[in-house]
Order: sequence, then C-alpha cells, then structure tokens
Amino acid sequence: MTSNNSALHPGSYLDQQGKYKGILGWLTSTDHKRIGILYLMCILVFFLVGVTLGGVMKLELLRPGEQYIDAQTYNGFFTVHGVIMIFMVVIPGLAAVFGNFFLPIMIGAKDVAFPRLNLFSWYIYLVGSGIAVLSQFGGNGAPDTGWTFYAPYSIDSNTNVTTAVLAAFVLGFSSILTGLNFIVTIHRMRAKGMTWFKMPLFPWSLYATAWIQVLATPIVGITLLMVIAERTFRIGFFDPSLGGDPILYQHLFWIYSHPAVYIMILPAMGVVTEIIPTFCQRKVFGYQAIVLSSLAIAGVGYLVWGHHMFTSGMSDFSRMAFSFLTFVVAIPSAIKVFNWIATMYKGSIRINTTFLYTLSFVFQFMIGGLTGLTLGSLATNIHVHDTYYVVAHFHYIVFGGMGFAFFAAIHYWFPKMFGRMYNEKLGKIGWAIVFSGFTLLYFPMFVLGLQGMPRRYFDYLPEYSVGHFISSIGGFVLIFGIIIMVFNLIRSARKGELAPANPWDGKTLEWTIASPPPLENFDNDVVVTEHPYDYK
Amino acid sequence: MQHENTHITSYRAHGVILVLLLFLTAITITVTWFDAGSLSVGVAMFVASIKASLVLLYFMHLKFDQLVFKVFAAVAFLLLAVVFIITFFDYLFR
Amino acid sequence: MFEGASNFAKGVDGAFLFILAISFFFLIGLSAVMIWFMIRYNRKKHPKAEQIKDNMKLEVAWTIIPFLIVMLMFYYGYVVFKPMRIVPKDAMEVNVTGMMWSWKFEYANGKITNELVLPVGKAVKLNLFSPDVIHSLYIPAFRIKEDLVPGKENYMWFIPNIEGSYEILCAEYCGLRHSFMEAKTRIVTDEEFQKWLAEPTPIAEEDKGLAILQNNACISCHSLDGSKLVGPTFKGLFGTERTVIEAGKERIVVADSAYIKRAILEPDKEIVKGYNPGMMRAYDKVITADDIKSIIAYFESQSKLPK
Amino acid sequence: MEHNTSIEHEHRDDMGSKMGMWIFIFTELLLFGGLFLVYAVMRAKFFEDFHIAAHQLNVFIGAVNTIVLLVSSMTIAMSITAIQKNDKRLALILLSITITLAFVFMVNKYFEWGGKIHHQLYPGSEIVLTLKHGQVLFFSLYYFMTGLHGLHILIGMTLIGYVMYQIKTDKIKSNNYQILENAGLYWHLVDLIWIFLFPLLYLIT
Ligand code: HEA
Ligand code: HEA
Ligand code: HEC
Ligand code: CUA
Ligand SMILES: [Cu+2]
Repeated sequence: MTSNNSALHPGSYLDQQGKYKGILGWLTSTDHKRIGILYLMCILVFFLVGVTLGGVMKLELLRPGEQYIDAQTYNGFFTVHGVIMIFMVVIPGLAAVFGNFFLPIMIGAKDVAFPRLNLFSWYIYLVGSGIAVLSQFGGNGAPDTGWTFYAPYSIDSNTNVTTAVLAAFVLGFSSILTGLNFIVTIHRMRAKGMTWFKMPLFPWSLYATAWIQVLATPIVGITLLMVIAERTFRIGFFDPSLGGDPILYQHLFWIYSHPAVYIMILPAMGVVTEIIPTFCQRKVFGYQAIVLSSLAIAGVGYLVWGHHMFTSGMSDFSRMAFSFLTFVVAIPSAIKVFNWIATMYKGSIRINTTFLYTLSFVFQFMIGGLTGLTLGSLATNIHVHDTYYVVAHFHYIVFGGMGFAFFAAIHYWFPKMFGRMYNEKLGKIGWAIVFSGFTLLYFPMFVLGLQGMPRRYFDYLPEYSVGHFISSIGGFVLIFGIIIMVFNLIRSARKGELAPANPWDGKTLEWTIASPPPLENFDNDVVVTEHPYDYK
Repeated sequence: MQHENTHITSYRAHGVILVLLLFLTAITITVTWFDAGSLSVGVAMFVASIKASLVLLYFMHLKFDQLVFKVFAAVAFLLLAVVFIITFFDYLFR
Repeated sequence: MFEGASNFAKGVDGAFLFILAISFFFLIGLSAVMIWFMIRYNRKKHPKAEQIKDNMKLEVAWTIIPFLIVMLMFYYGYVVFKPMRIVPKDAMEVNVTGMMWSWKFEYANGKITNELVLPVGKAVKLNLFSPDVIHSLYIPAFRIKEDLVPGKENYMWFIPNIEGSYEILCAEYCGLRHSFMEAKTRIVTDEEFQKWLAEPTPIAEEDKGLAILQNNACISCHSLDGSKLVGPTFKGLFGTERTVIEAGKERIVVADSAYIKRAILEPDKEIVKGYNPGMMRAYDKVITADDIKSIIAYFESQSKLPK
Repeated sequence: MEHNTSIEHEHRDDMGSKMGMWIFIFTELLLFGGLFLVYAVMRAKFFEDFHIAAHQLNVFIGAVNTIVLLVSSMTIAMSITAIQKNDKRLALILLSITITLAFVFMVNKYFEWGGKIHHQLYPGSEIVLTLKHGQVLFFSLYYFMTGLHGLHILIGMTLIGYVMYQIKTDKIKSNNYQILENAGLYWHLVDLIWIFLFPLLYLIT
C-alpha cells in the first residue's frame, strides 16, 4: 500500500503478514483493517467514475439542446451514475470502510466475528461491481432506466438492464453479509466491561445500520430477481400487459430503498457523533437519546417507503399514512442534530479540516433533511415530485451528508489508518472550494425544481437555463476542490509527518493503540471501565 | 464451558411435536374439503402459523434459547407482518 | 412557486411557505448557534471544556416540540391535498392518453387533439391512461401531477383560473424521448372554448393519415423528415426495398400496403435491419383497418412528391 | 450473553456462530417474504383465476411432500439430541434419513414439475399463453416459489452431507456440534417455508 512504511513502527497491519507478499498479501488477508482499506480503494475509484459521469451530465446540461452526448447516452449516464453512487459507493461507504477498520478496534476486539466471511463479502462486492461496470459495454448499450428500474419500462427496455439488475442483486449479498458480520461482532466481541451502554456511538450506529441491511436487502434481492425472470420469461409480475402490477414493483423496490437511505446516513451520523466530542473535548450530550434515535430511525425508517409514490396512483389512505410516518421519522434525526449542537456548548472547540467537514455535514444535512419535509408533505410533494427539487434534496443529504461525513471520517482517522498526518493548510483550502462548489452546484437545483423542471431530462425549456448554467459552473468548482482534497490525502499518506497515537486527544479505544494499529490491534485483552466519552 | 446450560430435548418430545404437526396438516387438508371461500384461507393460514410456531419453538429450539434469539425472531416476524399490512393499505383502500 | 394558475396553487404554495418558514427558522437558528459556539468556545479562547450533564427535560422538550411542529406540517399538507382527490360532480371529463412520447386529449364529443384546451374557471377531470409505460402528467403552473399507469385508471382534477398557455410535462421517466414529451394547455374563456370544441378536428382527406400518425405518437419514433429516431423514418418509405430480419433470417421486401399493415399490426415479426425488436408495440387493438388505409394513403401521397 | 469470553484467534464462539445463522435465516425469511407479498397481492387481484389454476396442482403430492419434510425436520432435530448424548451412530442414521427424505422430496418435485411441463404448463408454453393472466401468474409464482424452495433443499442437502462427513471424522462431537445445529436451523427454515407454501399453492381451491 503506502510505499515507505519502514519509517512507521514495525508490526503494523501495513507490514507483510501471512505467506503472501504485496498485492496478493492484501487480497488474501482476512484482517479487518486491510479489508477496510481494500473497500476504501474500490470505493474511491468508483466514486471518481460516478463523479465523472455526473460531470459529463452537467456539461451536457450547461445549455439547452444537445451539446456533447445524445439523449440515449445521457439516459445511460444518469442510470449508471445512480447505480454506482447508490449501490457501490454510499451503501457500502462508511460501513464497509470505516466500519470494518474501526468497529472491532472501538469495541476492543481483535477482528470481526467472521473474518473469512468478511473477505468473502469484499469479493462479492468486487464481482457485483464488475458486473455493473460490464453492463456499460457491449450488448445493447448501457441500461437506461434510472437507478430505480421502474417497471414496466425496465422490462421493455432492450438495453443491458438485466446485467445492471444482476449487479445490484449481487451487491446486495455483500451488504447483507457485512451487516450480519457486524451484528454478531457487536453482540459477541465487545471487550470486558463494555456493556451496551458503554459502547461508543459509531458502533451503535453501525448496529442499527446492520439490522436494516439484513432485514431490508433481501426484499430488493427477490424483487430484482423477479425483474430478471420477467425480462427472460415475460411472466407478468409487473408488466400490466400481462396482468401484472407496476405499482407493486414500486412498493417492493422502495420497501428496501427507503431504508437504504438510512443505511447511508446512519453511519454518517455515527461518525459525526464521534468527531464532535473529540474536537470539543466534551462528553457527548444525550448519549442515550442518540442511541435510541438511531434505533428509532432504523425501525420507523422501514415504514415510510410510500413517500416516493405519492403520485403513483396509490390509494389515498396509503398516501396519508405514508406522509404521516414520514414526518414521524424526521424526529429522531432532529434529536440528533440538537444533541450534536448541544455537545459543542461550552466545549473547547478545535477547528481544523476534519471539523470543518463535520460542521458542513451538519449544515447540509439540515438543508437536505428540512427539504425532505417539504417532500413528505402531501400537498407540496405533488408539485415537486420527480423534479430537480428531489435531485437537490438527495444530493444535499447523500453527498452533502453522507459524502461529507465520509470526507470528515477520512481526515479524522487518517493518522490512525496510515500513521501520518495530512496537510492542514491544503486541507482547509480544499474544504473551502469543495463547500462552495457544492453549494453552487446543488442549491440552484432547488429553485429549478420549484419552477417545475422535471428530473431525468436530457433537454430542457429555455426558462430553466440560468439555474442549470450556475449549477454546471458549481460542478467544476467542486471537482477542483475534490482533486485538491484527494491529492492532499494521497501525498500525505506517503510523505506526511508521522502521526502520534492520539493526535486529537480522542477517548475511544482506537486512540489507545499505536498509529497505524498493530496487526492484532491490542496486545492484551481490553478491559473497559469508563464511558467512551469521559473527558475530564 | 460452551454449552453450560444446554437444554437437551428428548426424542420423545420431538416425536410428540411431529405428531402434532401431522395432525395439524391433516386438519388444513380436511378443512378445504368442506367449505371454500375466504374462510378457508384464514383457517389455513392460522393453522400454518401454529405449525410454524411449533417448528420454531421446539425443532429450532427457540423456546430453550437465550432471550436475544427470541427477540430477534419476534422483530423479524413483526417486521414482515407490518410490511404486509402497510402494503395492503394500498390494495384494500383503492 | 412562480405563477400559480389553478385552484390548488394557493394551497400548495401556502403549505410550502409554511414548511419553508419553519425550516428556515431552524436552519438559520441552529447554524447561528453552531457558528457562535465555534467562536465563543474556540480552543484558543476556551482551552478547558466544561462537562455538562445530560438534561432529561431538555431532551424531552426537543423531542415533543418538533413532533408537534411536524404534525402540524403533516396536517396542513394533508388538508390541502385532500380536495385534490375529490372530484366535483359537475367536472368536465377529458380522457388523456400519454404514450411514448406524446400526449393525446379526447373530449366527450369525440374530438381528439394534441393540445389541452380548457375553459377558465370550470372544473375538469382528466382520466389518465397509458398504453405502454408509466408517464406522469405535470403542469407546473397548476401545481399538479399524477402518474399514468398502464393497466390502471388514474385521474386528477383542477380548476384553471387564469387564461393563458401553460406547459404540460412528463415527469416520470419513460425512455429515450422522455424530456421531449411535452404539450401545451391553453386556457380560454368559456365561449371561446365552446366554439373551439364544436369545430371538427381538421380532417382534410390527405391529412387524415398524418393526423392518425400524430395522435398515436407514431411520429415520436418515426420522423417525417428523414432523421433517425427510435424507429426508421417514414420519409420516402412507401415502395422502397426494406431489409428485414424475420425469425433470424435476413430478407428483402418491398414496402407495399401489405407490408405496412404487417409492420403496424405485428411489428416484432419482421424487424427492420438495424433496429431493435420490442420497441414498437403491436397496434392491432388501437389502429383500425380504416386508419391503416389512411396511413397508407398518406405514405403513398408522400412518395409521389418530388424528392 | 453479557459474559463475553476472551477473544483468542482460535477461540470458538458457538453462540456467535448460531447467531450468525439465525440472522441469515431472517434474511431468507424476508427474501421469501417478498415473494409471499407478491403472491398475496396477485391473489387479491386475481381471486378467481388463482382458484381455478390451483386445481391443476395435485394436493396428494403436496401433502406427501409436507409429511416428508416434517418428518425430516424431526429427524434432524433428533440427531442433535443424539450428538448431545454422544450417540454418533444414531446421529448418522437420523441424518441419513433426513437426507433420504430430502431426496424423496426432490424426486416428487421432479415428477410434479415434469407432469406440469408435460401438460404444457410452464411459462411461455402455448397452452399457458391461452390462459387468463391470473392463471399464468399463478403458475409462474408456483414455479418461482417452489423452484427457489427446491434450490434451498439442494443447498440444505449439501450442508447435511457435509455435516455427516464431519460427524464421521469426529470433527463434530458432543461438546462441539454447532455446525450440526446450524445445518438443522437451516433445514427447519426450508420446512418453515414449505409449511406456508403448501396451503397457499395447493389448498386454496
Ligand atoms: C442519505 C439519504 C437520505 C436521507 C437521510 C433522507 C432523509 C429524508 N428524506 Fe429523502 N431521499 C433520498 C435520500 C435520503 N433522504 C433519495 C436518494 C431520494 C430520491 C430517490 C429517487 O427517487 O431517486 C429521496 C427522496 C425523498 C422523497 C421522495 C421525493 C419524491 O420523489 O417525490 C421524500 C418524500 O417524502 C423524502 C423525504 C425525506 C425525509 C422526510 C427525510 C428525513 O429523514 C429527514 C430528517 C432530517 C431533518 C428533519 C433535518 C434535521 C433536523 C433539524 C434541523 C431540526 C428541526 C427539525 C424539525 C422541526 C422537524 N426523500
Ligand atoms: C453519492 C451519491 C451521489 C453523488 C456524490 C453525486 C454527485 C453528482 N451528481 Fe448525482 N445522482 C445520484 C447520486 C449522486 N450524485 C443519484 C442516486 C441520482 C439519481 C439517478 C437517477 O435518476 O436514476 C443522481 C442524479 C444526478 C442528476 C440528475 C439527472 C437527471 O435527473 O437528469 C444530476 C444532474 O445534474 C447529477 C449530477 C451530479 C454531479 C454534478 C455530481 C457531482 O458531485 C460531481 C462533481 C464532479 C464533477 C463536476 C466532475 C467533473 C469531472 C470531469 C468532467 C472529468 C474529470 C474527472 C476526473 C479527473 C476524475 N446527479
Ligand atoms: C416506441 C417507438 C415506436 C412507436 C411509438 C411506433 N413505432 Fe413503428 N417502429 C418502431 C421501430 C423501433 C421500428 C423498427 C423495428 C421493426 O420493424 O419493428 C418500427 C417499424 C415500423 C414500420 C416499418 C418501417 C420500415 O422502415 O420498414 C412501420 C410502417 C411502422 N413502424 C409504423 C408505425 C405506426 C403507424 C405507428 C403508430 C401507430 C408506429 N410505427 C409507432 C418504433 C415505434
Ligand atoms: Cu412520458 Cu416521461
Ligand atoms: Cu425515502
């Protein structure tokens, strides 16, 4: 991995282990830390692919009419952009990278419960991603259904939809196995003395996430399988010309895919809940409230899927019920925001790149979440459903939320993972550009949506051009910032200052061991007596 | 040490459960001979649920397992039920 | 958010502003607090953190209060939404068909158009149908949207209350030309509307075939000007030689009336080389034999034109 | 559960392994749950058609298969008792009965499917295309659900075969039989699903 780790202390997980050297040593290692890094590398690559597709889309939308790509290509692009971002980047995202790396350490374990299964999930992830990438080429061209694969279009379209659906199906398995692994790890492998309510909050959020992964993913699995069967045998589950019911497809799809958005955001919330106390040197405010709200999000989040279908012709009673439940699920998120801010009160706040990303997470999450309320309200949803307002909402909450939490996490744990410090100054410059680019890119989309610009439009009416133009400019500012950030991280991983064991004065267990962590994490069995955030 | 408080189910108990299960199967089949209509599905599902509970509790040992497993199973089944109910909010009120 | 031209616009905008106002209050308030803490409790100024105990009362307060607020939001949204599903009895009905990738509006007297003309101030009920995939009828100025689901009847209603011309857009992704699936709705006075409705659709004999092609959205896949869309162009089709693939075998046929009839009724049987099967659906239940005659007449008339 | 034992690498955690199995079972349950949901909606929509189509299924074969699975479930549950009591021979016998019954189930299924296919009742056949949509759907669901279930039976058989080998080679003993228990759990899941499939597919006439 990092080339010259000779300078780092010997015996770290980066050193050779097992009988294989180099790449092979990584590909066969069941060490949870190495698997975390493997995921990190893959996700970074796929993120850049997805982002490039997004960039090309913005280029095309710079002006009305056809500029660089034709409509079919555009439709393929947003589909693949969505599939990559959702199934390959943000769903595994934090859980697979930082969950794998830090969950065992934070609960004082030497590895996850099933290390081999863990490596196996990574391979499944790789296979699934490979299939997804394959769906781009050959056959009848890239899938063009949108990441939601709505029937009956997904059944009629003769592009490589089957391949893309298969990819999502396979990726689902990887997600399930990771979740299963985490649940058992948390139940069985906590250190002596670490009772449930002494467990740090990132593991807690992973625990809630894992249950969603385990209990929601199978439903989309079977649904996608049915789509494949439908495309192969023309059965008629969802195809109305054969008596099927397209709305049933939407139900099944969103039964998973709404909980899936909480798979994305819960670990992000967990990360933020770790970072804020550390940088404020304060005990987290309302530990139990945060735990309960994580569980509540996981539970209630399962019941609100219909808010994606308010205009689908669902029964009026359902629309009301789903709208109601949608508003209920906003409460635990609100509680978390209040607790984060309360934790800063009378703290001793250290502002650096990590913390700036964290604060922008909170800010953007609020915007994304609050606009979610307008989407959840029946009257207003009718107007903005399937417009750029929705696009803005979910980019704010997925990219601005989960994405920024990812950036925060990678800066926060960077010294621990690679044993070196990142460059603070460059980091801050990168953050400023990323943040302003982000706002410029996505904020105009709210306005566009309110004006009535539908999403998944290759071309648009002239009245929407101003908004699109500003937004496209923002896209290029953003990528510039991202390049700075990635450059800073890559350079620091090789050349940065050596990191001490606990650069931020954190309290959780990962800061008690050397950076980078030794192979077996802890020399002796860990015994926990204190609360995870007992700052003095 | 691993199985400190393992519960050993006797062969006889297993046999009794099997007889019960077979008996319940016979009931569902005979019920369908008598009356059709929506009632028979209700009865069939009710009996099937009893059978499932027997399998879960005795064959799958849930009754003698630790509390976590019972809670897990309860959550999973509850969730499935709720998903059914909520989906039918749509189909029943259309 | 901008001009609102139906009876629902005010309610929807009101609900929106209500939620937005509360959201802004929280967003700005919480961000301000966050920034203030950042300055006030910055490590330089405040090197030693004070440990604050959890506060149960506070915790309960900020659970209950937001809960009440969102319930209010829910209620407001629901109250505004509810009338959208309750159609007044005297509403005029128009059947709307959305198909890949155009709109067709059919009035009670049988008049069929591509433009939705409506009288101002009168309730209209649109019955929504789709023969192929899901579409969604969206009139931003009226704040309404509802999906057209194949195999299922759906409806929407509204009262347009300002004269003018407004965009109709398709808001559910429906394939290649989704973003071009637009139409206009023209809101006119009642007299104007009655007059317009009484006018028969222009059916000059030579145009009849063309009208059928337009009304059935054939021209969204087949251009008339020679450009290639999803299907082959209609320009100069009649009488030329076509390379088709039937059951895997390539064959050359002449595009005569019989061929065109087959192409419309069973499009998947002979596939024009270079195009994909399954795109065009069979029109056997839609296009009558008479219509096909008109279409062929139209093609024929076109091929006679100087090229 | 709170008394976590120390974590050595060779450390065996039977509880953890069982927990993993249970969670896996829940995912399977929800997988089939999705199918049952489709079934329920379609049945509500095509009530009559489902009735008519279900008549085509042979209740007798279905009932026999139900009994077969129930008995096999019991024998595998008993084999755990046998292992606990250190009765290796009996455990192996019970497991062979289980696997034989599983085989019987598959043979039955083979003839049932074969019969259907012989009568041209499979997705896409000419007869099926003349049927009403609801009936086609019933048969499609029938194939889909029993097919997926059959696949699980095959996986279960492999698993049981593996466990038998482990018992033979004394890897599974009275103080270390978690793999057997997991295999048992899996097998009961297969049974559990059939308990619902049988009335839904065969008995709703
Ligand atoms: C990480 C992902 C994520 C998260 C966490 C959320 C969170 C929420 N989402 Fe979002 N959503 C998506 C990702 C996400 N969403 C995606 C990807 C889509 C589009 C899918 C597609 O069609 O392609 C979508 C679409 C979507 C729709 C459908 C839009 C449409 O197509 O018509 C709706 C409708 O209700 C909705 C609502 C909500 C709500 C109410 C929340 C809530 O959970 C938000 C809760 C948060 C807050 C409320 C803010 C914080 C709180 C405060 C600042 C305190 C003050 C608060 C109060 C007083 C209440 N979302
Ligand atoms: C994690 C999730 C995630 C992230 C990070 C992003 C990131 C971006 N997305 Fe997003 N997007 C989705 C998830 C995400 N997206 C989903 C789920 C959908 C719905 C899909 C669907 O409808 O089915 C969607 C849809 C979507 C649309 C709507 C398409 C439509 O409805 O017509 C648009 C339009 O602008 C867009 C743009 C962007 C842009 C500009 C970025 C930017 O962040 C990217 C910033 C980067 C650039 C501007 C790149 C510029 C680079 C180059 C030009 C080349 C140089 C490249 C390198 C050196 C690597 N996305
Ligand atoms: C969704 C797209 C679509 C629509 C709508 C559509 N078609 Fe087609 N059509 C195609 C495609 C693709 C082909 C070429 C493949 C084939 O032969 O089936 C085609 C082929 C044809 C041909 C043969 C053309 C040739 O060049 O030989 C005719 C004639 C035709 N269509 C007529 C119609 C008519 C009339 C309508 C409307 C009533 C119609 N089509 C609607 C997609 C469409
Ligand atoms: Cu029709 Cu989009
Ligand atoms: Cu949602």
